[in-house]
This record gives sequence, C-alpha cells and structure tokens, in this order.
Amino acid sequence: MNNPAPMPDAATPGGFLLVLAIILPVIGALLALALRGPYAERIALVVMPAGIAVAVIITGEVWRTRTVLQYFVGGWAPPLGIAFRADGLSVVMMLTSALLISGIGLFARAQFPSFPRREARAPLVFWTLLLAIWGALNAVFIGGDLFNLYVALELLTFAAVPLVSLDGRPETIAAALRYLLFALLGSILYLLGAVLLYGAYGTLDIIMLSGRIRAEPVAWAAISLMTAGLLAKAALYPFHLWLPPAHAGAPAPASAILSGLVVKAPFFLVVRLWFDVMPRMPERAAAQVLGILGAAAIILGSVVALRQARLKLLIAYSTVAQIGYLFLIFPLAIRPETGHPWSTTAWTGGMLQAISHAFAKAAMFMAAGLIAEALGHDRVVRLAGVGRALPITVFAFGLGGLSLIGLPPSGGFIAKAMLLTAAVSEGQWWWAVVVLAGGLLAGGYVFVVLARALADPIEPLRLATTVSVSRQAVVLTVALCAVLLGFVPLRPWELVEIGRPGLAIMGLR
Amino acid sequence: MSDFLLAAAGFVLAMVALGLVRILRGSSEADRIMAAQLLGTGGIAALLLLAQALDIPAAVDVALVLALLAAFISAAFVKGIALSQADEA
Amino acid sequence: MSLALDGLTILAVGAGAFFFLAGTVGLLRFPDALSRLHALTKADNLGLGLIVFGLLFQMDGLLSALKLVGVWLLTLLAGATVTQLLARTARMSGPHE
Amino acid sequence: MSAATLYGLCSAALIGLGLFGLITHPQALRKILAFNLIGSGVFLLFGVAARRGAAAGFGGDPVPQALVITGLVVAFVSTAVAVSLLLRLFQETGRTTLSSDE
Amino acid sequence: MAFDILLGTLVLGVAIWTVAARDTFAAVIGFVAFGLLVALVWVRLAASDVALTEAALGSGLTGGLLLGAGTRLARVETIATEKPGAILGLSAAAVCALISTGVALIVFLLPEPAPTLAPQVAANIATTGLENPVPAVLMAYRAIDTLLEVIVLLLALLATWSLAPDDLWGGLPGHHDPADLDGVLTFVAQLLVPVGVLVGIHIFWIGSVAPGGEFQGATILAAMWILLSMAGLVDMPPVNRRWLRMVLVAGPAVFFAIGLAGFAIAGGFLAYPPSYAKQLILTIEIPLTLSIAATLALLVAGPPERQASG
Repeated sequence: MNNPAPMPDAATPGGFLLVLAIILPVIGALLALALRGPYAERIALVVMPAGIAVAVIITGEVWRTRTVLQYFVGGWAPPLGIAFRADGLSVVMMLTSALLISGIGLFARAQFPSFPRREARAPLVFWTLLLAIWGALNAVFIGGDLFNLYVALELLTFAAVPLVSLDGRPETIAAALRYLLFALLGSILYLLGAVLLYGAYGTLDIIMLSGRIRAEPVAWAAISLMTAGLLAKAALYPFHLWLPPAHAGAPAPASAILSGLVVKAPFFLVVRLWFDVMPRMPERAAAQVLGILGAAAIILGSVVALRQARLKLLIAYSTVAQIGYLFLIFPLAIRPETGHPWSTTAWTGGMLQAISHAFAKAAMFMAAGLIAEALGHDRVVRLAGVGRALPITVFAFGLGGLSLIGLPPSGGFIAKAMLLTAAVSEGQWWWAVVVLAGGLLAGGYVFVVLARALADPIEPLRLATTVSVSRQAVVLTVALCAVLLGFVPLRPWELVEIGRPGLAIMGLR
Repeated sequence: MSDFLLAAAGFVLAMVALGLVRILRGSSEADRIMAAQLLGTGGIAALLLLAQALDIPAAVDVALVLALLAAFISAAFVKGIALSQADEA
Repeated sequence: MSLALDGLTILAVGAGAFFFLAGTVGLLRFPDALSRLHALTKADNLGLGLIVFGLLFQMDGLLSALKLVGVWLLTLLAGATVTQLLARTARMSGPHE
Repeated sequence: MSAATLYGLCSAALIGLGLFGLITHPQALRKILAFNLIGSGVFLLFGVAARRGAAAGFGGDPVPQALVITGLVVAFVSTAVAVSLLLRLFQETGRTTLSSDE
Repeated sequence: MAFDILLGTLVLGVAIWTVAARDTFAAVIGFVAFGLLVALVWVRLAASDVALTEAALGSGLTGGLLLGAGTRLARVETIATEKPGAILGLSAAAVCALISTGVALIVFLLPEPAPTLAPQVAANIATTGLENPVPAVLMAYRAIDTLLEVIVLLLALLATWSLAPDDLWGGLPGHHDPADLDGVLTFVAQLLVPVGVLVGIHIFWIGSVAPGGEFQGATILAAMWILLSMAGLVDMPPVNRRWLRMVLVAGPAVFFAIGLAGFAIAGGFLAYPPSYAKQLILTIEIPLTLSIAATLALLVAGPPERQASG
C-alpha cells in the first residue's frame, strides 16, 4: 500500500449512500413510533435487507475506488458544514452491524412479537430502539465532525439504556441508571475535549484537525479527556463496573446488541482520535498506558468471569475481558518512526477482534437467552443435561467460545494470532504473555459452561418451555459468522487500510 | 448613563450575594426559598439594567423568559409541596 | 429633555437599588420567618418595580416598554405564589428558630 | 485578563466541582445535579471560545453558540431520563442511591 | 470587569452550595439559582440566543423537573446515607483539582487571536435567508446535528415511557388532581398560560432576525402545558394515542421530507435553494417547535402511571 490514496476534496459520487445508511434506520424508527404497535416489527424487517444492501453497496464502492467515500451534508463543506466519510474501517464496522442487527432481529421475533390491533410496551420499545441503535452506530462509523459524533454518541446512549431495563425488574433499573450516569460522564468529558480543540484550532472536522493539530498541551489535554470519556463508555478497566449488571440484566437479544456492537462504537472513536485526528502525534508512553489498561481488563475480566454463578453474568464479564484485547492495538500498531500503523498486523488483528467478538458474543448471549428460557434459570451449576435438550444452541455457544479463547477455526483465533505475531515482532513480548493468559482463562470459563451443559443430569431435565429450532438456527448462523472469519488470510487486509494513507497526506498539506 | 446603570446592576447583584449568605447559613427550608426568590428578582433586575447599559435588547427577552419560568417554577414548587403533604397524610 | 429623562431614570433606579439593600438587610436581620418574608416582599415588588419604572424613560418603543412592565408583573406573580405558600407553611409550623 | 478568560477560569472550576460531586455523592439525584454543573462548565467553555472568536460584526462566533444550544437540549434530556429512572427505582425499592446493589 | 468578577464569584458560590449542601432539597434550590446566574453570564458573553435557552431550558424546565423530583425524594434523602470514605473523598478531590487546574491553564494557553468561523458564517448567511447567525448554523450549516438531536429527544421520551409497567402501557403519565378552582395553582395557570403562550410564540417567531428560535419557544410552550396539567385544568394524553404520536413525529418527519427533497431541488440532503431557503426553514421550524414542545412536556410528565379511563 505504497501508493497513497488521496483524500477527496469534495463530495464523492456515491456519497449520498452515506446519508441513506443513517437515515434509513432512523426513519424506520420514526415510522415505528408513529404507526404504533403492530407495525414496528414489520418496519424493522423491511429496513433490515435494505440496510444490508446499503452497507454492501458502500463497501463495494469503497473497495472499487480504493478511496474514502465522502459527503458534505447540505452542500456545506467543513469547517462550516459537516462531512460524512466512509473509509475501510467504517465499512467493515457498518457491514458487521448490518448483518448482526439483522440476525439479532430475526432471533428477537419470537421474544418481542407484535400483537395485531394492540400496542404492547416491550415490542414497540425493542424494535424502535433496534433501528435507532443501527442509525446511531452508522452515524458513529461515518461521522467526520467531532460534535456530530457527540450527537451520534448520545443517540446511541438513549437507544441503548432503555434496553437494559426493558423487563422492568428493579435491579435492571438500577443497572440502567448506573449505565446512564457512566455514559453521560463519558459524553461530557468527550465534549470538553472537543471544545478545547475548537478553541485552539477553530474546527471540529477530523481531517482539518489532523492538518492543524500540533503536539502541544492543548491537544494533549483534549485528547486525554476525550479518550477518558470514551473509555468510560467502552467499559475498559477501571471503568468496567457498570457493564456486567447492565448487559446481563437486559433481555438476551438486547444483551447481544449491547455487548456485540454498542461498546465497539466508543472504541472506534478512540481509534479515530489516536490514528486520524493526530496521525503523527501518538506517543509510545501514552499508548502503553492504554495497553496496560487493556491487559488489566483481559486478566481481571476473565478471572471474575470464571467465578460467576450465572451464565449471563459470566458472558458479560467475558465482554470486559474481550474489550481489553482491542486496546492492545495501541501499543502494538503505533510506530512513530515508520508511520502507517494501519499496515501492521496488529491493526488488522484488532479490527478482526472487534468484529469476530461482535458475532461470537452476540451468539453466546442469544444462546444463553434460549437456555434461560428453556430451563427457567441460568445458573451454571444447574446446566446439566441442557446439551442434550438444546444441542444446536449449546453447539453455537461452543463455537462462539472458540473465538473468545482464540482457537481455530475462528475469527478470534486469527485476531489473537495477529496480536501475538505483532507483539513478538515488535519486541513487546509482555503483551504476548497477556494474550496467551487471557486465552487460557477464557478456555477455563467456556469449559466450565460446556462441561456442565454436556454432563448427564442427576434427575431428568424438565424444560420450562420448548425452544423452536428456527431460533436456534439463527444463533448457530451468527456463531458460524465468527467461525467463518477464521478463514481470512493471516496478514494485513487492504480493506481496513483504505483511506488511511490519504489521511497522512492531508496532514502534511 | 451606561456606567450608572452598570453600577446599579452590580450593586443589586452584590445585595443578592449578601442575601445568599442567608442560604449558606441555612436555617429553615422557608429561608432558602426566600433567598432563592430574592436572587431571582435581583438577577432579573440586574439583567434589565445590563440590557440598557450595554444596549442588548435581547437581554430583555431573556429577563422576560426568566420571569415567566420563575412563575412556572414556583407553581411546580407549590404542586410538589401539595403532593408530598398528600403523601404524608 | 433627555437630560430630564436621564435624571428621572437615575432617581428611580437608585431608589430601586435602595429597596434591594433594605430587603437584604431585612433578610439578614429580622428574627422570624414571617417578618423576613415581609421584608423580602417589599424588596421584590418595590425594588424591581422602581428599576423598571426608571428604565421606562429610556425606552423608545411601546413594545419594549410593555415587555419591561410584563417582566415586573410576572415576577410579582411568581413572588406572590411562593409567598402565599410560605406564609401558610410558616404559620403552620409556628415562629420557631 | 479579559472577561472571557475570567469566565473560562470559572468554568474550569465548575467542571472540577461537578466532577467531585458526581464521584463522591452516593445519592443519585445529587449525582444528576453534579452532572449538570459539569455540563454548565463545559458549555461555558464553548461560550468563552465563541466570545474570543468575535468577528465579522458578531459579538461571538455563532458556531460554538449554536453547539451549546444543542448541548443544553441534550443535557436536559439526560436529566429527564435519569430522573425518571431514579423515581422508578425509588417506587420499586425505596432506594435513592446506587452504592449498595449486588 | 468588576461586575464580571462579582458575577463569576456568585456563580461559583452557588455551585459550591449545590455540591456541598447537606440535604438534597437545598441542593436543588441552589441549582435553580445557579441556572439563573448562568443565564446572566451568557448575556455577558454576548450569546443572547444561548442565554434564552439557558433561561428557558437549563434553569427553568430543568429546575421545575428537579424541584418536583426533589420534593418527592426529600423525605428519604434528608436522612444521611452512607458517607464516602475519607480516602475516596481526598483522592477524588485531588483528581478534580488537577483537572480544574489543567483546564484553567489551557484557557490561558488558547491562541491569540482566537480561531473563529464567524467570517465564514457571515459570508454565507445570505444564502440561508436568515439574519440571526445562530439559527443559520442550527438549521442550515449543521442541520444534521439538529435533526439527529430531535431524534435524541424522541428516544429519550421512549426511554421514559419504557419504564411503565406493562399493564399501564397506553395509560396516562404522572399524577392528576382535579382542578381546585379557588386554588393558587389554578389562579397562576389561568393568568400565566395566555401570557406564556404569547411569549413562546414571540420568541420562536423573532428567531430568524433576533435571538430566539424553535428550542427556546418550544420550551416555553412545554412549560405552559405542564403548568395547565399541574393545575388540573388539562390532563396529559394517553401515550398510545394516534394524534399524539403524529404530533411528536411531525417535526422530524417534515425535516426529513424537506431534507430529502433537497436531493431533487438543491443537489443534496438538507440543502436549500437560496431563493426560498427561508421559507423552507420556516416550514420545518413550525412543526418542529410543536413536536419539541410536546416531547419536552411529556418528558417532564414521566412514564404512564394511571389507566386510561374509557
């Protein structure tokens, strides 16, 4: 990737597609609210294929032209107006979201059915917010303006928080309130950083900022504050306390979205800040701090997950650990002397970890939801016999587990292998130790669950309800996506590099 | 003239600040509400004086909105007290 | 002409400011809630009223003058609402403290 | 020192003060109040940036001023949702703090 | 300058009171006072549009909301709950002092002359047909922010409603007491609401030429609706009424429609042809104001708590 792709100065021909990616789900959510009850689910089912199509076309366009897709909203160019930009990173995340949200939507149909002629609370809220989350995620992935991204983050927060307390139990309301307070603190710190950048450089546009920003106290303070805020939203250790009760308390499809996708959005913005807003600034020391927090999250999250008595809490703590891996890319990919962090194996490995964890974790939460539905509880010690009763579900859970542990064939395996390779070749062996230890611990907690589930029950298992095969099949399909990612080549992808060298070029102008 | 009005605005605000000491020494609930009331009136007076002194006509609109919402807040307050008394009864 | 108007403004605004002073002193000095309430109502109504009256001489349009008076009336209403409530609660709980 | 700088210092203090309240108060309503103080501090910084950028006949740069209006609406919305969550929690459990669950 | 020092000190004093007050109710009172003073600061910073928003929303509606919650929680909150440990308190104080100092230093380090977009706003304002620059930013240059923000408002309302028990879905929000026709509240409401509606419309209407606009106007209208409901003169509607949903969605729907029409008439999403940009913006703003007002009022009213009768 030596021929740098130039950043377009104006809107690109296919740019309007980016507008569609945001407004299609948002208009769907509005319609669901306006038309009321019975239509919410149907609207979601219509938006899903359309949304996938838009994501695929955008990906194709970015791949074909090998440049960033760009759109200026209202025809106003930055700094006065707001730009949407889709680079390789954006399209990977958009595609993942489109597929995963559709999968989760299909799974959720049985749990949140629409009744004819009457509006019920949970289905309306779930379907409307599912679409809203989709729109918000796309807005985060293609936002080119720091304040517009703040609005997108708030959109995401208010779409995500109600899902936590959807079934109305008091402990989930407490979890939702705590989640909201953390998210709000995160947003306000992010906004504080943004205003400092505007005060110093007079623009909020990411590309323009990357050209104007200098290594000086204002920039450092702003980036640190914004990063801290985003870490609180991404639940990176030590800001992880809100996550387990929130993700474990939500209904299974909601947990799948929250753990699989929603926490990836703030991570994505940290990447934007560190690699796009200040492409030439990142310093080893600061990157090491993020790496250490990530490592702490991996070890701590996994150890606590091992000790959980409830399946959903176990999976939620595993999310805390898996988020940790994402932050290893900062010390491993940042190479101030050679530049181009996006051509490293660590960069591709980190991105692959983000998307394969999304599929794997969503599958595991949905599997846990089915198990809890069938058994009427989700206590790990009383899982015996469930492997025989729900073989497809338990198999899907196991496949998801492969990705978490990092065993082949799975996206998690390739991702962790790339992180390992990077750690060794960069001479930062300590991260390799963390990756391996995290894999062993993950093996431990996945094994505990599978061993219980596959054991023979002492007394015959009595299922509370039967679970349809089609729902199990959806879970299996999602888990298989994580497995399929294990067949990608073990080297840096060109797709996730598109648009990056262009940024560096713009920065030098 | 502007200087005089600005000085008057500052004086009113200073008086309000002294009234705040009442809040800070805080004895009863009623005292605090009275002090907030004084602060509200003083703030609005200062705003009106400021509008004229600095020739910002929009500040009169701000004062108008503040006065309107002050009345709204006091109504909300009356309602809140009534509700909590109903709770206790 | 404008000098005379300025003079009236200064006089009225000055008097208004004095009432704020009086209200604050009352709030600080009077021993019981009811008499403090009395002092405060005076400051509210008269202080702001005089300031509004003084500023009226500086207005050049009917609308802006009406707005000023409107601000005063609204503040009176807010004050009266709270005062009425406080007087009731103060009487109920008696002159304590 | 200009008036804008003075209010800039004021907002810096508000941010720290609010942050302190948010961390140390166990009661959720006090946390919500503290969050609003931080918010005001951050918004005032936008106002300071706007005031410093006064040009072209405007008393301040209109862009950050417009951003504050958006921010104020979001802050209100956040407060409203947090308060309804809190009131619901209170109705269900009689609790007003978040410190001792689990 | 002396005035600014006085005002700044007052703002800080009230803020300290809000954080340090022992009981919650006192803290809420402090916060209401704080909002009022901040509105004054905005006037001093030559940001009258923001001052109006702060007066209406930041201090007014937020104050009313918190006061309502404060009185409901006051009885339990006065009982001192567990205090944070000394170590937590001290380390929190240290971290916060550090952040405050850092931000304060940055304020001094900001470049001189400050970067600004004011000249660009001024150069392009003619094509929006507006004279007041702040609404030009909100409705034209950064219209997508405003559009997404209105969606945030609706999601927040849905979040609040989602807290209702299942069997009360379709019920009515909040309390309702029949009007006490001799009571203070009825008196205040009858006197205030006509004035308030006029002021709200005025503030909205002058937005294109002078400080004001849809958010400020809508907040005042919302407050008046809440006042009528508090006085028992009108009741909030059940949350699943078709007309209510239409009112809520109308503003963003028109916004989207005109935004999409921009593809055909002005070459892009949310682009307006300069010759009738002002009319288009006004066409968006009128339903938007009503939708925002309804959303804000219902947000304050809270989740459904009563069964709809009949």
